This record gives sequence, structure tokens and C-alpha cells, in this order.
Amino acid sequence: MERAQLKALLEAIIYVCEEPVALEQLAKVLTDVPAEELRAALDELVAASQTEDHGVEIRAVAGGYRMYTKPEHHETVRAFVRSQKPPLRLSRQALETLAVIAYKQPATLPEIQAVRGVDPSSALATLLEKGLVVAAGRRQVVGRPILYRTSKEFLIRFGLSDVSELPTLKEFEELARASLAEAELPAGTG
Amino acid sequence: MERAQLKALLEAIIYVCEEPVALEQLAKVLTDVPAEELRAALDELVAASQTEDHGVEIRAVAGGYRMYTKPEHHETVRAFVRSQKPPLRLSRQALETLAVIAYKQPATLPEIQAVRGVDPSSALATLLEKGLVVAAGRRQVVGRPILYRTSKEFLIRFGLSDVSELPTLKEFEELARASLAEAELPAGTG
Amino acid sequence: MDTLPSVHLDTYEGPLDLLLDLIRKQQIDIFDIPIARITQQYLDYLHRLEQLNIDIAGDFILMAATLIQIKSKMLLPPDPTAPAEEQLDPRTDLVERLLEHEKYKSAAEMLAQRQLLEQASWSRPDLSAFGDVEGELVVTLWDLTKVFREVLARPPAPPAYAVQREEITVAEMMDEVRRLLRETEGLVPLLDLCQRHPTRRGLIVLFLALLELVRLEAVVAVQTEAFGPISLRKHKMFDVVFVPDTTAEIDEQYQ
Repeated sequence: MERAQLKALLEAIIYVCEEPVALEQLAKVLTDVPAEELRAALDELVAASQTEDHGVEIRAVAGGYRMYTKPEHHETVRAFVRSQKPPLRLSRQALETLAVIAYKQPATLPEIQAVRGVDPSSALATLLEKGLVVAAGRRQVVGRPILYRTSKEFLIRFGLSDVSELPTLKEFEELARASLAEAELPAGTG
Repeated sequence: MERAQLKALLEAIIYVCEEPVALEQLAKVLTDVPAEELRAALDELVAASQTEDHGVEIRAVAGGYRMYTKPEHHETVRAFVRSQKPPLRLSRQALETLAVIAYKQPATLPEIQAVRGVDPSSALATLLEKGLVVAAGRRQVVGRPILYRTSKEFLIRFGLSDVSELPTLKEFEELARASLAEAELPAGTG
Repeated sequence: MDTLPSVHLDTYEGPLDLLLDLIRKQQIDIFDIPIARITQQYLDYLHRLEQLNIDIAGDFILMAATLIQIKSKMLLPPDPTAPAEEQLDPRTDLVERLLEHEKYKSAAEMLAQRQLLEQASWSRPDLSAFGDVEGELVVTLWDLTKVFREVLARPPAPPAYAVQREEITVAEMMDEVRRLLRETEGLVPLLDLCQRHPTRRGLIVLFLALLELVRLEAVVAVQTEAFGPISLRKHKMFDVVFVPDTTAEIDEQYQ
């Protein structure tokens, strides 16, 4: 293998590994490459990544090689990461509660609980905190419990222009049923 | 900021981010860097990572930039990949439905069915489940059918920067005509 | 009748696939389909499926009807008085559909190859130096609807008769906050309240109780500087809101 190719391959391997990659591990896979050749290629990789036009460096640590971002960029990288809207991640509990509110809105806590069968308080707190759900007045019954509905943020996150765009349960059933039936029928007849 | 430093910083940001990093997002954080300067630096980064001594490249995908190992090393690299994204297995049905949505988007179920000649519900359910296709509002016609379009996940999974990067349908049309018309016929009758 | 070209019963997803295969196997020019022959072969294929007791999907039957209709139209002499758009070859629509279908089959093939190539490269984002990533689900609209259906499909929870509450309810919490505030004219730091209920559930109940109290206009939350500590004080409606039964009713609602 030529030096350039070997360096490319090593770079790819070090990149995909979370843990430092040891020379011995590499030697085991790249059996046709002499150890001194490997070491020389790794040295070159490390040196090349040190130049000021690189923000990711390869460093020898704990008996192996690993990629790191350079500390001088950490502040800006962190600022960038913070500025990113992370993809919407929800626990199962929160997702269930959100689903109930989305389809039954506006709904009170006791009403949500009646559908879910579980105390939704903690999930509701998460949804309020993430701004997916907002309070929307009170139900005019004893105790005047707070009504909850989905927010504008919810619409944006789920790519809806309006809650009426939510798939109806019937529409969902039709698709879901078809995909279940598919699994049971011999191919070619569906 | 000097060009070398800017490139280093961009490399670090792209390295850490899970989602493809879009130019606009970078511009929002790096307010003192003109957009054309940013674009030029990104172009240089992409070009530099293409050389044969690099095994990790920066590519434009799904409207942003993301780091990847190069496909030519996949056999060796695979052995080192810890957490593999499960390979995407799609039936022919699902792939064809995906193709129709990719080219006709946004499209409704009846519109997809018209092209496919079969009920696409089950394939559509699969695509929705895998997140390759998402609902995108409703068509303002009788019955207000749901519109579907391909997702960002689709672009990432198929290595596209944008759906406009797909070969044009005209190319496939010529292919279809060629394969179905010329079969053993004297020229001029097709 | 021609012998039926060998067809594989399990390979056709739909009628267009079957037709395309018949056309291709017999090297028929798609722009001049011998409609009588193809119709016959198509019907024979359906009969064969029937004999094997395979349910024939409606799409296949619909296509059979379309083919027969085209065939009968072809048998009629063209009507010279008919307007130009009706003078078209009756096969035109079908040919268009077949070509359209074939086009998307090639597109699907292209997608499959792209995907295969894409699967040969890996991306490994590394936020480890910046802390992040929770073990939660990235969700889509489809997940939302799916989950709602699952919730509805769940057997109803047993009725909550004997409620053994070891922990504080929202109403009790409201009562506690009320007692605390009644005794003071000044500000009560929110942190003090939080420290009295350090459990996760306790904090959530406190949060909900405060929401209720603010809504009821019994309590005002005060923050004197941005990101500074939050304190609570009585709202001017404090005494009006706390008529005897309020909290008991709330308790009913939160059971």
C-alpha cells in the first residue's frame, strides 16, 4: 500500500473509533503493512493535523491514537452547538402525553390522565418546559383546572401549519392496517 | 479571522455536529465573517479533504456539511465501527414509492397510487416509520388528503445535498422508452 | 392462443408490473401493443392465480377491465364524426401509464444504488468534549400519531378507589404555599420552597401548584434581575381566591 493511501485508511479508522486505537490493533488488521511503516504513517498524520488550518487533530494518548477538536476553538464550537436547535427528543412518557394533548386539545390534567391511565404530571412539566404545550385558560368546572394545548413551537417542530393538519386516527389506521396485512399475505398479491 | 484559522474552526464544528451544518447556521454564530468568505473556506475544506491521503472527507449533504469516511475504505473501516446505524433495508415496493414521492413531492396517496397502479399504503407506512418520508400539510381538494414529502433523513441516507441533485426524470424516461420500444424492431417503427 | 410466457406468480406487485413483464419477455414494442393477445395472457395469468387460491387484489381486476375496454374499442371502426380528441389510439393512456411506471422503477433502482454507496461511509459526530445527548427518542409526526393510537388501545387503568397517597398532592401543595405566604407580607424565595420538597415528584407538584396559584391570581412570582432568584409574594386577590373550598376542588381534579 502506498503511503498516501495508508494514511487515508488510518485517518478513517481513527475517525470512526471512539476509543484510542492502538498500534497493535491496527497491525492486526493491516497485516501486510510493516510496523515501522505504520508508525511512520501515524507520525505523519499526527504532524499534518497540527497545522493551523486544522481544527481536528490526531493525538497519541493512552497507548493509542484518537481525534480531538483543538482547545483553541472550544469556545466558538460550544457557542455553535448551543445555537443549534437540537432535534426534538422526548421520552416515551412525554411523547404519549403530547399525543393525547395534540389530539384532545384543549385538555386538563385529569382528562389527560383519564386517557393515559398514568399520572402525566411529570411528562406535562417536561412539555411545558420545552415549550411544546402551553396553558390555555381554564375549564369552567369545579376547581377550574387549567386547560393545555399544543404551542406554535409544536407546530413548527412537527412541520404543521395548523393542528387540523394532524393525520386523523382513521388515516393512520388505514396506513397501519395495510402494512400489517402486507406481512401476512403472500408477496405479489398485495 | 484569517482563512487558515477559519478553516480550522469550521473543521472542528463540522466534526462535532451530528446534523449537517448549514451555511446560514454558521453565519449566525460567526457574525464577523462575511458569507462569501465562509463559503470559500467551506469549499476549500471540502476540496482539501478529497485528496487521496485523506480518509475522512467533508461533503455537502442535506443542505449542510458533514464528515464521512470515504466509501473506498469501507471494508477495513467496518471492522472498527462500534455503533452501526442499522442498514436501511427497503423492499422494491417501498423504494418505488419513495422514488415517486421524491420526484412528485409533495404528493398525496391517491396521486402516488395513480403512478404505481397499486395501493401504496403499506409501502408508505414503512417509509413514514423509517422517517424517510414525512407529512407536509394537506392538499386543498375534496377530502383534504395528506401531502407527503421526503425528509432530511432521506437526504442523509441517500447522500443528497438537496432533492434537486437527483437525476432528472427525463433521463429515466429516455431509458424507459429505449428499453421498451426498440426491442427487435426495424428502425423507425418505435 | 399463444402459450403464456413463463411468469413468476410472486414477483408482481401490481398489474403494471405484470404487463411490463409480458411486454418485455415477448419483445413487444410498447408503442404498438397487440392488445388482444396481451389481454388474453393477462386474463390467463389471473385464472392461474385463482386456481392457486390466491386472492387477487382489486388493482389486478381493475386492469383486466381496462384491457377489455381497450380491446373492444380497437374492434370498433373509428367514428369519422367524433371530435379529434376521441380519435386517439385507445391504447395511448395505458402506454403512458406503463412508461410512467417504468420510469419510476428505474428511479427506484438509482435510489437503491445511491443508498448502497452511502452505506459504505460512516459519520461519527463527537460531542463528547461538549457534553450533551440524552437517551431520548427523536420523534416525528408519525410517531406522535402512532403513540396516540397505542395509548387509546391500552386497556383502561383500574379505577382508583383506594388511593394510598404517600406523597403530597397539588392541592396540598397549594395549601402549604398559601399558609407560608399568609404568615408573611414579604417575599418568599422559591428556592426555600424547592428545598422543602427535594424529590422529583415533589418539585413537579410544587411547579404545578405554583402554576395554579399564579393562574388563580393568588400568588405573584417576582424576579428582580435577569437570571436572578425568583421569589413569591401574595397577590392582591390572595384572600379572595382562597375561599374555603378551592383547594378541595383542585384536589378532586388532580386525583
